[in-house]
Amino acid sequence: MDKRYEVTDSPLDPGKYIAMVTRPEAGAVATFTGHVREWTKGRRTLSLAYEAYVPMAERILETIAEEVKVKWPEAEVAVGHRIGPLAISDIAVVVAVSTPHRHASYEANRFIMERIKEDVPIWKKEIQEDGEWWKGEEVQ
Amino acid sequence: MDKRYEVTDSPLDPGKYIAMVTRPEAGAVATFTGHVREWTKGRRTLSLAYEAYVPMAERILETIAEEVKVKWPEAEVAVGHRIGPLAISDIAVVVAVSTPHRHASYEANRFIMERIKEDVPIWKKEIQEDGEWWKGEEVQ
Amino acid sequence: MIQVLYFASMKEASGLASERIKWQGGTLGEVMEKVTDLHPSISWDGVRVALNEEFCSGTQEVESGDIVAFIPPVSGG
Amino acid sequence: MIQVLYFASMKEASGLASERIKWQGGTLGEVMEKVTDLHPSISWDGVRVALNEEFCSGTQEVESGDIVAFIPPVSGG
Repeated sequence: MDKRYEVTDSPLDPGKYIAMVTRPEAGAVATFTGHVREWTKGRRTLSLAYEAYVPMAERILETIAEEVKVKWPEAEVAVGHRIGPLAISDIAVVVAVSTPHRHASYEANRFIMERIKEDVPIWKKEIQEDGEWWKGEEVQ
Repeated sequence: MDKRYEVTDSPLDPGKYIAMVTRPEAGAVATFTGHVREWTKGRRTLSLAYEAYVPMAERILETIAEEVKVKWPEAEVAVGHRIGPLAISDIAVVVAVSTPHRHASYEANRFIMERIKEDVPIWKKEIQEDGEWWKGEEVQ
Repeated sequence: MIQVLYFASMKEASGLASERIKWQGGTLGEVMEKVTDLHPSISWDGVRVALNEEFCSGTQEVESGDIVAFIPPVSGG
Repeated sequence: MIQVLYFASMKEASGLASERIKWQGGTLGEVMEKVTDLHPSISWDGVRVALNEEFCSGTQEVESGDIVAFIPPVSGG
């Protein structure tokens, strides 16, 4: 069976995560995919690499899904985050949320993305034309 | 080339629409899929059928994408709506929006879904245990 | 001649997906009157009208060759 | 013995992904002091600490066999 909260070095297929949350009660699935962006504030990214503390990251993703269940009891969640080297436009993260009606699916999805960026032990290294940085310690 | 604003009687593949809006400037893609829900307020749906005024529906989807461009100039949009008979959990609509950063992708996606429900000439017939109705004229 | 299109509940009420109607000129409102004569069981509740694939008001002039579509409340998405 | 894990910039600063450290007992804060002795170039700016895969405060007691992970500011998503 596929893992609902997964950190993987394989390419991410959004359809797989949508399928994991699809069920007869769910009329709505909001899916977010985060992609490697080439240009950020005039700086060109050549590629990225993500690193994770994998077991803790998967455990915290599951904790976030439990938080979602408290706020939106009818939501089902699946999250995948890729690690290792990524090229421009590759999918780094996919978050799929199903709910009976659509508004909650968007809201729960946004909540999950905020929480991932706060607490999930995953780190992004930007490989740019003039060097490499772990995000958060870029040269200003 | 795939159509960006499409009404089709073929099954919808979300990945196709995500791919159509993926580009180097886009770090975020919000995708909404609307699925056939089995239970609505205690009533059971057996299946659905959608009908459309296809050329006008595709034209209005394009108009909505132009509205999005006014509000979110950096957004790219792809929309597919399925017509004909659909089974429980089938995807009826897929809306994919890419933007440089994620907040705009969610917001533009919600806007498009609202606009589809207002103005796109597509009609849903619910086939339930006790009869068939075009949505909007259900027995109360 | 104009072409008139019916969808969803209106298609079922008229028994037709489309029909051609003889037309000497007049407004969309006058097309609706003509259609009511042809299909008295049609309900106009919430129905909008499109002329050549654009939503229009009833005062719009309709010419021979035009396509008039009646749009009952939509329920896509 | 405890196992200590380093990630991202801390892995580069220490030159290690993990190491085993002799441990007689004490708090997470004391683990951090020990690590500072071992790797003076490590920056603690914004670093959180996890004990056995849970975020913990520096007053938490650490026992032999525990896994301590240093979590620099995260940047997933």
